[in-house]
Amino acid sequence: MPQMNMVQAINDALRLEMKRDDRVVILGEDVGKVGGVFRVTAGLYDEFGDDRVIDTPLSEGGIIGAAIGMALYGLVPVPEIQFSDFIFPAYDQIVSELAKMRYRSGGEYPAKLVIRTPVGGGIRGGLYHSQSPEALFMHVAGLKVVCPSTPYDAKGLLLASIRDPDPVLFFEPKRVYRAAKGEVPEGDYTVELSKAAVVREGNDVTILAWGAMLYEALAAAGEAQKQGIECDVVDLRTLWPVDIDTIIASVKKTGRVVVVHEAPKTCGFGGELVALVNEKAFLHLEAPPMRVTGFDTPFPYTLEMEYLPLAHRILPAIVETARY
Amino acid sequence: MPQMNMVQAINDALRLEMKRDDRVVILGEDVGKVGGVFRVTAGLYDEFGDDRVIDTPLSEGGIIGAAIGMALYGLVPVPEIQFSDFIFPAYDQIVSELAKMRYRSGGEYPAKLVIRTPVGGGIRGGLYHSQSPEALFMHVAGLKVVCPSTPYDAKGLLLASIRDPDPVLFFEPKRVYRAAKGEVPEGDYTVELSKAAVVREGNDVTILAWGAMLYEALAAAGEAQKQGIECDVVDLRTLWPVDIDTIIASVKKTGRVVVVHEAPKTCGFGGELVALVNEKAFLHLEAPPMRVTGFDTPFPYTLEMEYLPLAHRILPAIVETARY
Amino acid sequence: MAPADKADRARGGTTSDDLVVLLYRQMVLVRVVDERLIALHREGRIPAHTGARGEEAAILGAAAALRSQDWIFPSSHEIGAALWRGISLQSYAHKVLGNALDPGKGRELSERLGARKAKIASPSCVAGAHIAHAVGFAWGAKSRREDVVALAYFDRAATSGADFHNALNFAGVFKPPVVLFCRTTEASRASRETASASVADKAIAYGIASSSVDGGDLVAVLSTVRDAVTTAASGGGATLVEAITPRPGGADDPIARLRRALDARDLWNDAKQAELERQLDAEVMLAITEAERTIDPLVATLFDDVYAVLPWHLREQRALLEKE
Amino acid sequence: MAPADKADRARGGTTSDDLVVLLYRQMVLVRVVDERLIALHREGRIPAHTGARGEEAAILGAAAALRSQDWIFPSSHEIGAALWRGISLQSYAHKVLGNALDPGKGRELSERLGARKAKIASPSCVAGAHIAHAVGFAWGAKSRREDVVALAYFDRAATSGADFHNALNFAGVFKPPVVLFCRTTEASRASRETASASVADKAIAYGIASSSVDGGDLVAVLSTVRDAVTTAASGGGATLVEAITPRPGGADDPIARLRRALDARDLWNDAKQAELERQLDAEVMLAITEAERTIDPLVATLFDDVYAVLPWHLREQRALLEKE
Ligand SMILES: Cc1ncc(C[n+]2csc(CCOP(=O)(O)OP(=O)(O)O)c2C)c(N)n1
Ligand SMILES: Cc1ncc(C[n+]2csc(CCOP(=O)(O)OP(=O)(O)O)c2C)c(N)n1
Ligand SMILES: [Mg+2]
Ligand SMILES: [Mg+2]
Repeated sequence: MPQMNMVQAINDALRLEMKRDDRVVILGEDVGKVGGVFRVTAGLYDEFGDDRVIDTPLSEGGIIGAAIGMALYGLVPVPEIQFSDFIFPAYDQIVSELAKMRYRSGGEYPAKLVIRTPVGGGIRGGLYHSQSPEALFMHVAGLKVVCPSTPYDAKGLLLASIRDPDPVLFFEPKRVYRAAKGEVPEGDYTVELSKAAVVREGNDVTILAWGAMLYEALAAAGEAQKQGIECDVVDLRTLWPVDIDTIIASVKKTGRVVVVHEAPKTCGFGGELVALVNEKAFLHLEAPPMRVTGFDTPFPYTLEMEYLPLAHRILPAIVETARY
Repeated sequence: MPQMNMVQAINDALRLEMKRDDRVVILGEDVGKVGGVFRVTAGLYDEFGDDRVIDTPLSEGGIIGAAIGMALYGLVPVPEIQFSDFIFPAYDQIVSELAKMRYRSGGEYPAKLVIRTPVGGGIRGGLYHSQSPEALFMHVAGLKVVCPSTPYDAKGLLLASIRDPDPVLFFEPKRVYRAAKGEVPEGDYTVELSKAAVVREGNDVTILAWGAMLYEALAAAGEAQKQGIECDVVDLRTLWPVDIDTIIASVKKTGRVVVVHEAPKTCGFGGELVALVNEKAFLHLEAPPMRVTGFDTPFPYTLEMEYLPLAHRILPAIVETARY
Repeated sequence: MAPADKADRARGGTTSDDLVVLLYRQMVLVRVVDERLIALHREGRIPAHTGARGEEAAILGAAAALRSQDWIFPSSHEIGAALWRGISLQSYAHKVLGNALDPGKGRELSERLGARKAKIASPSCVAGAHIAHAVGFAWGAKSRREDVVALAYFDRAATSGADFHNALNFAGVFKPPVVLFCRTTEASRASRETASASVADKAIAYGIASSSVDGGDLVAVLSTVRDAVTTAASGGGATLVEAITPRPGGADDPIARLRRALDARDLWNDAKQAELERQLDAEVMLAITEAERTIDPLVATLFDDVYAVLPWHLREQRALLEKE
Repeated sequence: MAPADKADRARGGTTSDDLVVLLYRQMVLVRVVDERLIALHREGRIPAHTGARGEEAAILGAAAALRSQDWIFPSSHEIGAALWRGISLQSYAHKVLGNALDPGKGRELSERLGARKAKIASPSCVAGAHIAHAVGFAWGAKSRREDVVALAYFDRAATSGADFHNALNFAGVFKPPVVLFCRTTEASRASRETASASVADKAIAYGIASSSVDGGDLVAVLSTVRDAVTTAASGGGATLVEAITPRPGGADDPIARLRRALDARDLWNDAKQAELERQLDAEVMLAITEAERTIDPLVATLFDDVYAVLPWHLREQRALLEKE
């Protein structure tokens, strides 16, 4: 099996699906001739032409609004938003139109598209090239939200997302775009949506993480082991609808939970996960579920490594939870 | 003291503050000559003129973008968004500009404005005249979020919001715009931000609610009493930064919590409140905190009373929590 | 058979007397519907109804200029286009009541009518949001090399929004086969939406074609929009058409005006008019009465169509609601 | 004394030789800064730097056309305007490093420079967002009847966004004293942003004035923007100015061009040029070296300026971070 990084794996998935299904089109800022600022769409313009790999004006609202129209026509658009920080000019089209189209039309008009966009900090991008906006989409009924952490999952989840009947926000953890490497099968395969992966097993503490922070969770779990604490590390992979069964099974085993995410704490997905665990496994809880997250500030520039919930901030939470 | 409904109380606050502070200006769709679709700004155009009560083009993005500029000049704009469902075209200006201006400029450029907008269902408004988007703003650092439930609080909180140095989203529960009546002092007073009100006392279950749902919570608490369950009903009033001390004091007393909100459940403020209670009062919890909320669907039209978390849906949660 | 199909048969590209009379009857139908529904609302029998009085010639002229394969993207109040395309009065009456037989499943306001079988897209309450969809849809047709034109209806206020800007900019750059049809009411021209001399002038900013037409003149609208459709279908890209519509009721009333012309040529008379109005009024009343007798949508339907398949959390929420 | 102040003294509305030479020196300064910073980035000493090569005449001509009471709303890369307004090289160098002496507190990318004392607003990374702020700011001045003009810099790509549309539409309707200054690079004209014949043409859609100017010609830009400022200051409302800027380095390079003119009139020569470049380069290197020696912002500052006063949750988060 070839080794790929995440950029290559996503590129591979896009190429494969564009060959398999001629309804798939890509549009966005500099996705065509330039191949994307992170090179994720590199080569596709040459291979599929400018009818299917489309450079657009600098307007996220226009990109998503037009993509919805294309979807209504029967195409399967996979628009790229260059940085998830710039998705907000399209927020109205996403939450008022895309998310509600099937519902408001009584099921007549599903609007299917996959919005790909890089998320997360750690690349010295400052306020507007670093954010993790997943919760702002999960609160809106009708959307699915996916965030892979490995090249294998990135390809398999993207193929599953494109073939899924519902609109998907596909968040790509750009800090590990190149750093995350692994074996990726050639050809077609999917990773089922709404299935988490237990990537490390342990009986003491459950860690829920995804995207780039999965690696921090794993590093912290490794350190914790040295202190005799064994962690179950769950990579959620699909954030919504989340794989509740895997989460609850793990929590019933460990009785202790740490949630990790880059986004600000308040009203982030962490709070939702804590509430779900309370609702479904209250009597199993032996310690208060803890959240290790980005702070409730805008994303900083110089101090970004202080902002991120890195392993050294996760470890004390694991220990505190385990010893509670 | 005069009796007022909430529309009158807000109108009174606006008039008072516009007289007191000539930097205060109102802008929005039909806020001037028409006096607002809910008549909240009635009479102000005649009193203060079209320099200070400004009818704008139909563009929420333009309203907020221009208001931010006015604020930078030194005015104190109080823009109205006609329905909170239509705030999303301005979402980028609010979350990327307004919320981050002070921070990104190293404190040089606070951008102070109060965005007034009606929220909530129960007026047969369908998908786009009914939503409660508070969580979508609370997750974004830099914003304050207020939602009054009574005319007294509406006036006092609005005056406090306008005088507060930070940007405030002021959500008005339109279902009780006219139904909520009460004594409202003439003249100047404020209700401090970030202070909740315990509006009914009891030792068995804490109910956290705000806006129009406060009345449902109170009705349910009344019914619960008939079954021997005494509820502490906390009207949060300021949603963020929330009055954590009042919440935790109540939970430590009761050990049982029910959160009520109209917004969809997933990643709503309810999840955050459950997580905060876990973090700060875990050992006091005698039952899993429960959430009684809108469903994870778009807001429906015909079935809106089935969607809303009315008293008859809150009561079983209170009973279940109390008997856990 | 839908009036549009009858017309298609009668027509062959020309404006026959038959077609004009057919359209005249539809204009009267729409007026009767509007007046009847406004009266029924006053009686409290149905929700608020705005209607399109004065805009009948614009709406029907544009609809009738389309070919059977062409699509309509409505904003609001374009019920006339739906009836023209063969949606039955009965079906519309069910929608007005939002009952169990409403094809939209009681999810949206009564004047927001989409219907796949009539090639009418799902309208949004967010002013202008659909204009981008029409552009994307037509772009889809272009990229599939299929001969389909999309027409978006909107009004002057919608030109202030971001979606208008995005849609027209993308239309200029990508040249999809689309007609952007603005209904500018005489009354709205006084409002402060824009300082441009006309809406049609705005086309210059996007490098697209435009035309202005007297929106009170059915035949003129028909012919102007036919030209725009021909341009679109032959690869000429988008046209922005501005139809300025008269105040209803006066001498310029589009129905009265067309009536005078038909009378003068002996194609219509008082007796026909009286008979038509009597018949249509009876049909409307029958349809509404039947709709009033129909039950509301079943509570369980609240959860359908959020996603293609009900996920676990909506299954849980549905079970909860059904238990109550 | 800021170069702008020297110029103000020298000037009195005319374009004296002194002023032109002063501006020439500033253009050279900006070019030296850009080249040096690009080289330092290649050495890995500073973050990425784009610069504004080829746009110096446009940026400085526009800045110099403003009066001392006028405000600048920058997009990015307009460091030249900041230096013109008296921001020191040293202060800018601290910003480039994002260190503890960066007045922006290390929160934003190095080319996003605002400064209240220089009357330069806080720039956003979101393309075009600030154009609406400039309009609102100028509107504020107008409503306070104060003689202040705002100038927004942006580039052609920003015209595709919603904020451009909103800003220009509001500018047309409310006639604030604002200059909307588009830097259109020769290179960007080939990109698919718009099908309009020019950016200047877009003014027609908003009923505002416009002009086009050779952005490689300092004196032409100065005089065109002065006219726009005069129009604005005398109640004539907004002007959209499009400055088309040449590719840098070639025969049209704005610095080379101005140099030829000055040489021809004996206002400049090779010796002066060599001396100036040597001196400026030394100043830049000194400033950067000094900035490199300065520590990062203190960790606790991460939480400042989110709100005017630290709320409880940020106090908690700060304590947590400081504990680690
Ligand atoms: C984005 C958005 N903001 C606000 C509204 C609420 N709204 C509906 S109609 C309207 C006034 C403009 O309508 P206009 O076309 O001038 O009047 P109509 O023809 O509908 O009577 C407003 C503000 C909306 N539908 N969409
Ligand atoms: C709303 C928004 N979307 C995307 C971006 C990312 N972005 C920055 S520059 C750029 C390309 C357009 O820049 P242009 O002015 O043509 O090039 P420049 O002059 O900056 O080299 C893009 C897409 C942005 N800053 N803002
Ligand atoms: Mg209208
Ligand atoms: Mg540029």
